[in-house]
Amino acid sequence: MKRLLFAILALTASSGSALAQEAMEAAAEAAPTLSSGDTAWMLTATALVLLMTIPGVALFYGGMVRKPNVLATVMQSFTTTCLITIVWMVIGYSLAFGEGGAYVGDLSNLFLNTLSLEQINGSIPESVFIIFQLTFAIITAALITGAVAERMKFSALLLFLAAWSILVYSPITHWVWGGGFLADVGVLDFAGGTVVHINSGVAALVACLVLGPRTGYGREVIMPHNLVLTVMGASFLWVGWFGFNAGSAVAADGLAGMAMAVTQIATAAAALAWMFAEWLAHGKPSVLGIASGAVAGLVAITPASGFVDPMGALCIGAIAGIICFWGATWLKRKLGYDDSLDVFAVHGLGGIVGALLTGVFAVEAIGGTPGLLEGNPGQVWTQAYGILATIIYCGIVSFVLLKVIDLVIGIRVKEEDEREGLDIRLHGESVL
Amino acid sequence: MKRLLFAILALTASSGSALAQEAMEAAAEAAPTLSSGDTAWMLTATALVLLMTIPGVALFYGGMVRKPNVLATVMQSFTTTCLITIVWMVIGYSLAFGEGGAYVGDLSNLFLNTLSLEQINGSIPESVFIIFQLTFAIITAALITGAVAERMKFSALLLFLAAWSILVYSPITHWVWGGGFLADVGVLDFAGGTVVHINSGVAALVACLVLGPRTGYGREVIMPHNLVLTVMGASFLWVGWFGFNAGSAVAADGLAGMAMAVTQIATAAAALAWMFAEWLAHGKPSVLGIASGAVAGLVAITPASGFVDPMGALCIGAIAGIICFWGATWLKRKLGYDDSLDVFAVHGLGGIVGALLTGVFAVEAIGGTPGLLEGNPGQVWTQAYGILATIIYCGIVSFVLLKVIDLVIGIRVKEEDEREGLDIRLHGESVL
Amino acid sequence: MKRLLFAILALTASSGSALAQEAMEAAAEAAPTLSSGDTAWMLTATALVLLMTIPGVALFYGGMVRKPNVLATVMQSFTTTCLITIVWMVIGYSLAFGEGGAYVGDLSNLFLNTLSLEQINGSIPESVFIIFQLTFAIITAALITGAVAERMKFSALLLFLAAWSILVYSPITHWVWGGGFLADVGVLDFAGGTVVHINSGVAALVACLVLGPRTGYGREVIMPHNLVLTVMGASFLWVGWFGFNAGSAVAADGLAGMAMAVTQIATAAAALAWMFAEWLAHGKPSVLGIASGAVAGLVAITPASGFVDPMGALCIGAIAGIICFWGATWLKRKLGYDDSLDVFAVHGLGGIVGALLTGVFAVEAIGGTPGLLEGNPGQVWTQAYGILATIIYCGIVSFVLLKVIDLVIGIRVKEEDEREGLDIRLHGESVL
Amino acid sequence: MKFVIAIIKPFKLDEVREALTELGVQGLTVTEVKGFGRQKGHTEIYRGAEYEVSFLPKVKIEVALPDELTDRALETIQRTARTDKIGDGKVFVFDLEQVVRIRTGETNAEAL
Amino acid sequence: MKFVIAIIKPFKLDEVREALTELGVQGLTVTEVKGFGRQKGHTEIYRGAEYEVSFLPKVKIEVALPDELTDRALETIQRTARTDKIGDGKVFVFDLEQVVRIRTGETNAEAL
Amino acid sequence: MKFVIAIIKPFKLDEVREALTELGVQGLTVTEVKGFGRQKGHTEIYRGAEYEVSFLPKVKIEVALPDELTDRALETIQRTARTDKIGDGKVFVFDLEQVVRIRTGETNAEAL
Ligand SMILES: Nc1ncnc2c1ncn2[C@@H]1O[C@H](COP(=O)(O)OP(=O)(O)O)[C@@H](O)[C@H]1O
Ligand SMILES: Nc1ncnc2c1ncn2[C@@H]1O[C@H](COP(=O)(O)OP(=O)(O)O)[C@@H](O)[C@H]1O
Ligand SMILES: Nc1ncnc2c1ncn2[C@@H]1O[C@H](COP(=O)(O)OP(=O)(O)O)[C@@H](O)[C@H]1O
Repeated sequence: MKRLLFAILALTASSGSALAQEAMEAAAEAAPTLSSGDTAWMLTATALVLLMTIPGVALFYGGMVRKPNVLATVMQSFTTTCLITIVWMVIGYSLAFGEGGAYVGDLSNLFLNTLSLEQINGSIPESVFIIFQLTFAIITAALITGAVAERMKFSALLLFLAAWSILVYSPITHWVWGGGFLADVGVLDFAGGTVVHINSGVAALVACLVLGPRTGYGREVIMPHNLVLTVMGASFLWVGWFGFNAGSAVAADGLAGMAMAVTQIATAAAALAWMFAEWLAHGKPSVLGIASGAVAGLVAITPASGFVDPMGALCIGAIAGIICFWGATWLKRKLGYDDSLDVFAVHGLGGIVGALLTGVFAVEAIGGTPGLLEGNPGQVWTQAYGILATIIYCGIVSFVLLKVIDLVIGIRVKEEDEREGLDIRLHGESVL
Repeated sequence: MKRLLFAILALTASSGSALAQEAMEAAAEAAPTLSSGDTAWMLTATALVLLMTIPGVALFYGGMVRKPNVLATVMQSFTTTCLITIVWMVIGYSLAFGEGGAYVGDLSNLFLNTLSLEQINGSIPESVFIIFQLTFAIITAALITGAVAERMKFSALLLFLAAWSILVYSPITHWVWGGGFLADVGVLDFAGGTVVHINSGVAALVACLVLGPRTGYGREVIMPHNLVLTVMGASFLWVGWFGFNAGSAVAADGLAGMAMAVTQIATAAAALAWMFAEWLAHGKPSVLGIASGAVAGLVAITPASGFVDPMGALCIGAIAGIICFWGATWLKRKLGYDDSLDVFAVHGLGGIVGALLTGVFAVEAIGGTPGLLEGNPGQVWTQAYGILATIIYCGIVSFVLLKVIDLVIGIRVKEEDEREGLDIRLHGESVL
Repeated sequence: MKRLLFAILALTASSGSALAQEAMEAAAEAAPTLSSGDTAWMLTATALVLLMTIPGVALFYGGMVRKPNVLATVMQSFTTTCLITIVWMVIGYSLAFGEGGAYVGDLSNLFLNTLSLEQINGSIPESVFIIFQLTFAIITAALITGAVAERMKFSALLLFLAAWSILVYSPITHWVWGGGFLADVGVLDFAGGTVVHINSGVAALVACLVLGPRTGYGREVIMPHNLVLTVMGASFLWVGWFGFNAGSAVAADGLAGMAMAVTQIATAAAALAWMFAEWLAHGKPSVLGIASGAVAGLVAITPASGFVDPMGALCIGAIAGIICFWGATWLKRKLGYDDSLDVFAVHGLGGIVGALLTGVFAVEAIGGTPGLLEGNPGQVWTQAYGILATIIYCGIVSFVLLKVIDLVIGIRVKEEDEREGLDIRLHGESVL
Repeated sequence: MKFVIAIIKPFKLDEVREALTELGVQGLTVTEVKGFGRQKGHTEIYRGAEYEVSFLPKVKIEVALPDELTDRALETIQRTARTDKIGDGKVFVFDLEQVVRIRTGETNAEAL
Repeated sequence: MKFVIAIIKPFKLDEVREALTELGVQGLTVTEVKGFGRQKGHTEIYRGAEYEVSFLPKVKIEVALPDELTDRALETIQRTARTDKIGDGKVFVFDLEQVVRIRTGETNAEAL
Repeated sequence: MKFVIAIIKPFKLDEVREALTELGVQGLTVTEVKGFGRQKGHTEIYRGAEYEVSFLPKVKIEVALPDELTDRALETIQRTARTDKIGDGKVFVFDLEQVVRIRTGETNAEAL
């Protein structure tokens, strides 16, 4: 009877709808139902994140290599998309989001065998959630290929990425988003600063160290062959990233909107920061610079996107733009490794900067957690903890995997293949 | 009074919302209302399907021709988009979805003259449904251009595609989706395996046979000039296909989600299947191979996407990848026709495989119809019936149309035009 | 008590839902709430409009310049995207949509400092509205770069666009959409024919006049280097324009659907009109022609898209296609200015044609306002008034800005830079 | 030794190369060039601006030959590259003073 | 007969071609090349790595001439290709032993 | 004066150019070419159709030299371009009759 009264009251409330609305919402929370609006957005967001890898990363990277390697490079992103899809369906999703414990999910969803039409996750179909998350698994693996471009064996790369996705990506996703131990200690990672970017950046660094520099690196001219492709890739990354960050709200609501707003602002700030830094340092602003800066900004705002406000985004973007510029130019030269397309400088460094600054700029009114500037310095330490855990685990397992694969089938192409170009030697094709 | 009681009861039901929800839904069914969530998704899906043709098909095909024909090739897709839009608005939509009878719609909607702002189709505006369906009509016509690439007269192509869309595409759409006879016998075609792919594939085969092979075919080197474009095209096809298949649910719901999931899985499976088949057969995995395989998988899952589960999708993809590889390499050479860009092998064969396997793998819990594996072998025959009807009708009418146009204005360019390239000769332009 | 009765009555009404619906809607209007469906669409529309500039405009323009300027050209669009984002966040949005008066908004929203998570604009989050509008500010500025391509100093361009966005774009937006004087007199501009296209077209014309023609213009061969890029750009413009026009409904409803439908139809009509006009005039249909025509159609339907029906769209498209063709070929040659990529002919002329024809073809049943054909000739004069106001204000301020910048830092590169190409000289990069 | 430069139509390249190989020619070098000659070019029109494109795509073959092969090579090129349409191209013959094979340092006849 | 190779700045190509045509030259062949010379190249910087690009885009014109036309052709090229800035290019003259027109088999003078 | 044409492997270009510069060569011209020779090409397969691609990317260096520098230049090219693998390329030497520097009108020796 109480309910009846409540319902009638609701309908009679002064505004005639506000209370009813609330009543409905309360009820809805009790028994979650599908929202077609949220579902519409998440279907779209999934398409947008897929766009980030194909053609986004494929072109972003493809434009930066030398011409005889361009097909091999875009093929790496394309094949990774296919490969990780199967890995995710077979086991990856289960390990990441299956119940499990603090460190990894269980095997209850192998082959997505429990998926039904009616299954719901929050207010969207479980199927949409699975594929949305899949697109994250795809891009994380695809990003790594930039570090090993122009010299890694195709077969070894496929083996490595499949194993890495299962042994590194899925567990770390579980730590942060699957109810694992990093979630428990309160690490903030809205859309994957840790899971996606630090993770891929560290794996990339390890991979390029294990692989060694390209033949002629540092002595010969190794220049990007077509930066139009790279700008196109950066553009698709930017547009697609709306799905990445605003999609991580898993709803079409104010939080998604705010995530989109801060993404746009931080990206622009980072792009301009990199461009002006370069203009000052080298006398000319370059399109590779501003495109790289945009990606650095996108990376850095990723963990923060559901937690900060526009001013915070502006700061995060500007700082990330400058630090990643420094990483890709000064630091890399200093340390002497050959990370072909600067995956570590952009995604690794950018991810670390973003994760830390999330702890600094988090606004309670937005994401529910205050940051350093709102008097909660502890959050920075929590963030650092998440970063460290990821670096250590990812670094060690990536290293071991690569070494094992190298022993078994070898990870590097012959010098002759490098000289003639991977397109012809590995794939029997060329761009005329 | 019964209604009042019902309504109050609904609001007092234990969960406080479930019953109310049902009551609302029941009511909603009685008088359909617009869902902003469904509409949001269908607006997006329409944009995604348009993306499949421009720039998707344009680039997919443009990259595979020789350089002096690249502009002519992308122009064919672009012009087809414009042409079919006008054809659809003037008469195509009416013939496809107008009331009519078992074989073709009527002329009640010429020039969309009955369209109003408030008109609704299911839960979305009629206007959205019309344009969503238009994007299907566009891509079906655009796909055919791949078979006649590098040698068909532009004027003849336009004439043919306009006539074909009216005389072949619209009727067959009516058969399957407009309440025609194939719908009546229970042919399953969720997103267009029959209507779009078998249809375009058969027309393509007929067209390249009527047209004859390219000058020098089989003797001279005729190689793709820039597969980066092709990979880009395949990427837009893949991303856009989410709109194609998940959009065919015409709602943002669990069915759309499941359609997206199986699309992703089948595509990846087919791409890898083609790639590994080629790796075994020819010693090298190629980017053209994996991109072709992805498209083959997208084609094959199209009819099945609202009827099968992830495991079914995995199987359909893998099988389609291998069969289409066989079609594009072995079968084509054996039969000796010059289908320039393998429209028949990928869309025709892929569509047939997909339509048949829909009958095999259909899952009652998903699409309402069981397939062979759930004990309903009859569905396979029903599917075969739909395939045959399409092949016969499309084959005959396409042939007659081409022959008539050939008689009247000629369908093939001069040999000199082929030698110098269509870009310069037909369009007065060139890529420097 | 009346409300209770009303509510109960509503639930008992014959259809069981229609009245309830209305009751809810009435209530909803009283206290606006967020619609997840509308929000989903507007998040998507924002991504689509961003896609129009990067990579849309970047590629559309990049393909039309000579090869040694392609990176500089795409960089202009990319940098404009970043720059205007910051300008908009800092002050532009406030000037455009802040309360203010009849001519310009106020400074109450500097740095978006009042934005909160819960703030709503209509049925979508304020944050989404801000970024959606930002994408319009971006593309308007980016379009201008086409007129000054291949010869304007990068630093001067950035200065000009930032100042122009603040002093011209924001006020004019306020006039039309921010409750300013053009809104008051009833100027119809659904998605930006005046605000975006006439505005950018006039600024473009002024800029190319102030700048002077390219070295060698009219004597040397200055041909587009890669129209594949241009077709790609036109494709992204087209697809993205769905977000532009249908997004301007700021809801996922019948109006959005109708806007999408008329956009598709007008674009196709204009593209074919330009193509056939060229075919007649010069003997060959070109891909640059049809792509230009498509953009002309998109431009012309922009102001009309929420006000006209499909037949109106067909007429507007066809007329705009022919007039813009005439503008880009005959008029430009006649007047002798060097608008490198025909921004004025396509966006200026196309915008004027569209704005006027909106007054002719407006249908009361769609947008609430009848046009000339429905017996309201006054609307054409109102439209003309809006056009004139925009041309005069934009023309004068653009001219003054350019002259001032020229005095202070110079707006034109050295002849040597033009000869060697801007890519190398201004940005230290090149496409190999 | 002689050095022969032949300008031919692009689609004839494979045929000419094969014919020369049969003749005993072991190597040659190919460049994509643009030719201007009696064969007229074409007009390209971009938004109303007409450009007379006077150059046509051609292929340049360079081949060094021992004296005794020269005549036959000339004849072979002329025969295989010919389409009897204007624009078939030209063959130029030069005296070649010296040849070195980089890999081995062999010179002249042995180096060809 | 002489064979002249001229390396010039790309934007001068049309002017030079027209001047040679007026002189009576019926054909020539053009190649895009990269030149290294006194004119300095430029620096390209990609993410901090500086590359000295020492080559500049040039255009190579090859033209076979009857002896009597050679001097005037040289003079014409020099005059029209000249901008008085460093990097204007060079002209090289060779003795040409033999010419064949592929289409007709004509040789030497008639073949030009 | 002599005119030297060297066909070399593309990645050797910078090394050769530097070595020649040290020798005192002030300018040279470079073209991307495709070479056919003892070094075998490769096969490309597109959807089952195999194409024998007999041409490999090479770089052509053209350099005009005073007579006295020729031998040392030949030796330098041969030394620096050499990888001892098949396909290293060839060097051809021609007699050069005349040179003009376009910018100044200087001729022959001074024009180099
Ligand atoms: N005098 C010349 N010097 C150098 N190349 C020439 C000369 N004449 C013709 N060519 C080259 O030969 C090609 C064919 O010449 P053309 O006059 O068009 O036809 P044909 O060889 O049939 O007379 C030209 O495109 C040009 O590349
Ligand atoms: N010795 C040479 N051999 C071949 N080509 C040369 C030689 N010297 C110069 N060139 C070509 O001429 C072009 C112009 O030469 P450069 O020294 O830069 O200017 P200038 O001709 O004004 O002295 C170079 O880029 C190169 O292509
Ligand atoms: N007779 C020739 N005339 C012109 N170019 C030649 C000749 N022989 C070889 N070349 C060029 O030299 C390159 C290398 O020759 P190749 O026979 O492959 O190896 P190697 O020089 O080691 O004997 C070829 O790719 C071709 O460009």
